[in-house]
Amino acid sequence: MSATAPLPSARAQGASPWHELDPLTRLVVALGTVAAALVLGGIVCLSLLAALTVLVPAAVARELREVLRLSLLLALPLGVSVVVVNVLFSPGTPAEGALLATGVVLRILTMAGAAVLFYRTTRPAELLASLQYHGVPSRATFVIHNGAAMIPRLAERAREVTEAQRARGLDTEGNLLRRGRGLVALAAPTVLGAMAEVETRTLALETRGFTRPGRPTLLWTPHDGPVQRLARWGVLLVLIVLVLEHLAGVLPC
Amino acid sequence: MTEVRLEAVDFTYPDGTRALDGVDLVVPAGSALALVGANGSGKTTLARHLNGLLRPSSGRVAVDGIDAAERTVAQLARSVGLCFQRPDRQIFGRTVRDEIEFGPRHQGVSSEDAFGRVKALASRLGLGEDLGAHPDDLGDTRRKLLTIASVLAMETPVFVLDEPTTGLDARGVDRIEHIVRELVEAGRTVIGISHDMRFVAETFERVVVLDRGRIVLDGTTEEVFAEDRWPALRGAGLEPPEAAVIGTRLGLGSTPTEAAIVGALTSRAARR
Amino acid sequence: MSATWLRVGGGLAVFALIALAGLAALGGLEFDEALDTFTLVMVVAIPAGIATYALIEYAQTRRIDSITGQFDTRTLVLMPVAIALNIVLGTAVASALKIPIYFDSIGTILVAALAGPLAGAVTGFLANVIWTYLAPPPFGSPFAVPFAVVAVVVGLMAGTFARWGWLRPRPDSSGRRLLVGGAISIGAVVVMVVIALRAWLAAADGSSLAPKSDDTAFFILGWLVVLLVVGTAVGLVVLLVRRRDLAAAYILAAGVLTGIVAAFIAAPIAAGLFGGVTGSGADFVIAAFRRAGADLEQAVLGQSLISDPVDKVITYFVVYLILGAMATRTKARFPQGRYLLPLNESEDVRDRAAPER
Amino acid sequence: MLRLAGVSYRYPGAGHETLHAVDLELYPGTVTGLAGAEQAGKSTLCLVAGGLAPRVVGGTVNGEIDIDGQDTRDWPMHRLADLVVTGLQDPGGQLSLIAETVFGEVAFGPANLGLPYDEVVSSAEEALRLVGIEHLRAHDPTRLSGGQQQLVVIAGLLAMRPRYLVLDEPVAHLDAASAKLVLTAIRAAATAGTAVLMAEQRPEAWTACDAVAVLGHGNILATGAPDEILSNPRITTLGIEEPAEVRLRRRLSEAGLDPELMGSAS
Repeated sequence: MSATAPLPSARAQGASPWHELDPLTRLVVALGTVAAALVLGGIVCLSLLAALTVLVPAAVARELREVLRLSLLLALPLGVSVVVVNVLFSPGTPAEGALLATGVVLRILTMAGAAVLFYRTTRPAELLASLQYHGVPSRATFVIHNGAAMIPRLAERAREVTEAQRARGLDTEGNLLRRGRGLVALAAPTVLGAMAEVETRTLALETRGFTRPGRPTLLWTPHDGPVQRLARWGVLLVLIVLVLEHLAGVLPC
Repeated sequence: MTEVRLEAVDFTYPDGTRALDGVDLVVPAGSALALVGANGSGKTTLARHLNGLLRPSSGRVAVDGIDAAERTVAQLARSVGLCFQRPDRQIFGRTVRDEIEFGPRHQGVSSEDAFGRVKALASRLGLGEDLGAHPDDLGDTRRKLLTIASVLAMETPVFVLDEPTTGLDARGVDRIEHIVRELVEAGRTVIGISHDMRFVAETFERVVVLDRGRIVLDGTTEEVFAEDRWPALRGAGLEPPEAAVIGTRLGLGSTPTEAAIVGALTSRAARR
Repeated sequence: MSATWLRVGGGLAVFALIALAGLAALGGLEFDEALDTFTLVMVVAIPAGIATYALIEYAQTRRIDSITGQFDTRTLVLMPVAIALNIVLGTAVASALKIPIYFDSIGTILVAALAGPLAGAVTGFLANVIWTYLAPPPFGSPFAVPFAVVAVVVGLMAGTFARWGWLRPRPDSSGRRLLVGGAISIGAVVVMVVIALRAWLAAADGSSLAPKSDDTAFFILGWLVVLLVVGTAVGLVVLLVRRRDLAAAYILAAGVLTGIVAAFIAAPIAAGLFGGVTGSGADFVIAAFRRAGADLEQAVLGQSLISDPVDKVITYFVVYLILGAMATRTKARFPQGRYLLPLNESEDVRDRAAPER
Repeated sequence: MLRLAGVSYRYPGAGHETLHAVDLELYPGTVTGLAGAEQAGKSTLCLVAGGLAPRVVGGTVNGEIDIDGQDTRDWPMHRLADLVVTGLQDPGGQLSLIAETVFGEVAFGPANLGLPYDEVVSSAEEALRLVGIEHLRAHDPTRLSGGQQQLVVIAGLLAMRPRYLVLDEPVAHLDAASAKLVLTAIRAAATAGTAVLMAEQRPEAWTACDAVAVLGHGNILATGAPDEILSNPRITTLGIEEPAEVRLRRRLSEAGLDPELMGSAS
């Protein structure tokens, strides 16, 4: 099954080598970056981490501008709060606060960059197919994929409910207490409507053999290879080393 | 009395699709009309302009002489009651009674008056014994009737019913036809949006046909469903009601309803 | 039942053992060193506890039905909706309302109540991972993933409380039980107030309780929180008094207990990783503490001990309303649905043929 | 043949039986219509015939159910999957949501059965062709109209090459044009050898049926050819809408006119 299936659904998209990688490799890099960012302190180490695991791959994937823009967008509100809390209100000297704040902001930017890079270069359907290829049970990949796919669907349903309730005189402007009562009139049908669809989808999946023990036939094969397999284990190894050295306090990070 | 007027209304969705293209329509107070068109013809978009949920890209919508742009949706909801197509986008009450009372209570109607309206409406719609029932336990027909009851309870001068007969069984459709006739007799303005041609022909006097955001036909059911209009109807993705087809096959002229066929055949038999 | 207690007891024992050993080995219990290592210990201890539970059950019955039973198709289809709920509502509250509650565990508690502790834990965990990696803008949040550990604990606790029947409507309870219930509720509220006051007083070293009126942002925030808390409190009182529904007491107790445990786990993570900043309204509270002289860890713990119990009580109350609005038939079809029905109804639903695996 | 003999069913916690003593037989290559008013039990009968009740929705079933002579009462749901499949009313709610394209959605069933890769692809292609939606293969299923989604759902069921296809009001929410496409696809499935049970309320559905069974208050009152059943005046008392032709003939005779004035049925 080495050939990519003639399925228009899950072909590798985009020409850059980063897109060609097995989605699992991209996921391991993203998870590894966030884990490392959580463990590492210090501006030098965090900048090195960001450069190596976010900026370089983003450039390769020709997504550098977008990754930087979205990461800043995501991290900005947080960054402002960090500066406010640590610099203006810190009990220590403002310089101490600033140093701590910079470290935290850099950590947030690195994590945001890793998440955005993954999101921008991996379609959920690709990730689903890759996880199944690597042996993750289909019941788990179903929940992971649909957990993301349900977000825009739920937001769309909330918009439709808002229209229906406003047409019945519900006032979403007005003072807080009316708005509070309005919140229930909007939240309840959104949730209950989604729950009704749960029953239909349950029956639809059961009748199409979703509960058959064993793995479903793979319709798409990621471009995996020994080098990527090595790289994935490598990331794990580096992470463990980082954790141990951090505890032992050997490196400045 | 409340009159609904659209003057040169254009509307384009944010993603660029042009849904309404220069729509002029006057719905005199106390009259009833059916708005028909295939999927994507702009029926539902037009309905959402009547209560301010959508504002025209250009042109003017006036309810009772006042430009809709000057009033919030909540204010417009006092004169235009819009009932949506999908019950599960609206129902959230724990019991049928709570659901119907939501609209009036929100308008400040006292609980006794509201309950009076609920009981009257429920019996008219065949939900008399279900007041305490949980909406999920009603079948599709009664859930649909519940959404209609919850809009009727607000007793607005204008009613817009979006696809009221979808998913209903025969008895349900009869009930809706009956209610629309009662409303018109009570002097309310009723706009029914539907692709169910039999329901449209049996229930409404006037039919407006929309095609790709433009009104292509506007007249009585006899005029709109007459054989010479069929090309225009089919161009708009619609089929004439079966009664009209059968009537034409029997050479009876324009017979949009079965009653019309029976009438035409009776007069033809009498003439011989 | 003894078999279940053996499993749960074994699981908890292993968890406690690893947690304490880990913390002791990696830096003791004072806040400074233990901070960075706290998450690591939790990440190891929680799965170990669950694995022990599973091993004991396997030893007893050669199967692990109490776990696999929580993941029937209906629960697997419900979980994405719950995950989306956490993310959509959590993003809305964090960005729009700027109040120090998170409102991001409704889905976790809903699944835990309907399907069981482990199903709730997995939902909470995946919600936080997806929130960071797979959520389309504007819903993405880079710092959700580290708090996945908290969500797991919230799911485990909520599922257990639901299994004990704490989310069961108990209308028209007898006078005596209402008195006891009323006492529990007042006790829970007092506990919340005392914790908040103690954290507040410790931070503000005795300065006046009310937020300083000149700090307008903080003043308005205070009122927003008060309104939400009052709204829930009024709702619970209405439940207790008008509908004589004892569930109000159980909701308050569940909310406070879950809130306190969540606070103790979340605080070190928030303090250690982001300097206590979450971008939501909670930052104002931390700022106030910091200005009043508390060090970072105390400030974050103080804020968590105020926000988490309040957030969890509101969330349990909203889940209780949602469950109340669902038809009995729908609830009964979920693995743990029968524990959510009033006592008289839950008996005759027992013949729900367990779906084949 | 799929055979239900003396089958009754009670929902969990319900005081009464929703179905009692139902006899029904589905023959390959034929479309059997199931008519009845709203609360007559049509949906429940579809769930029982498709095996979803009691396996997934609980409750208790009595009586005999066998498919091609095998008693399937104790079979788990996934063993039934390539024998009998069930389609429901709401198209959007039946999408798996994990497929990015229509082709992926249609291939979902066969993939679950663990068929070899080539067989999954060929059965999905065949189902798309049978239902007439090859042109939609690369579209996102969630962005299609209700009618198109219903066609995708039916293709997804046919891709499992079932011997029996149960459909609960497949055209209830669709406009006339989409309903016609769905009914044509159902007819094509029967011609290809599948036995179809279709519960419906819209009279135009009966044009696609070889036989119609009338369900009233939980049991089957009559079974026969569509014209014979639907011209029986008693059906309106059961809340079943008469086709236009039949109703007209009745109204003509009520008005004292000769129904033959109608001329031959179109």
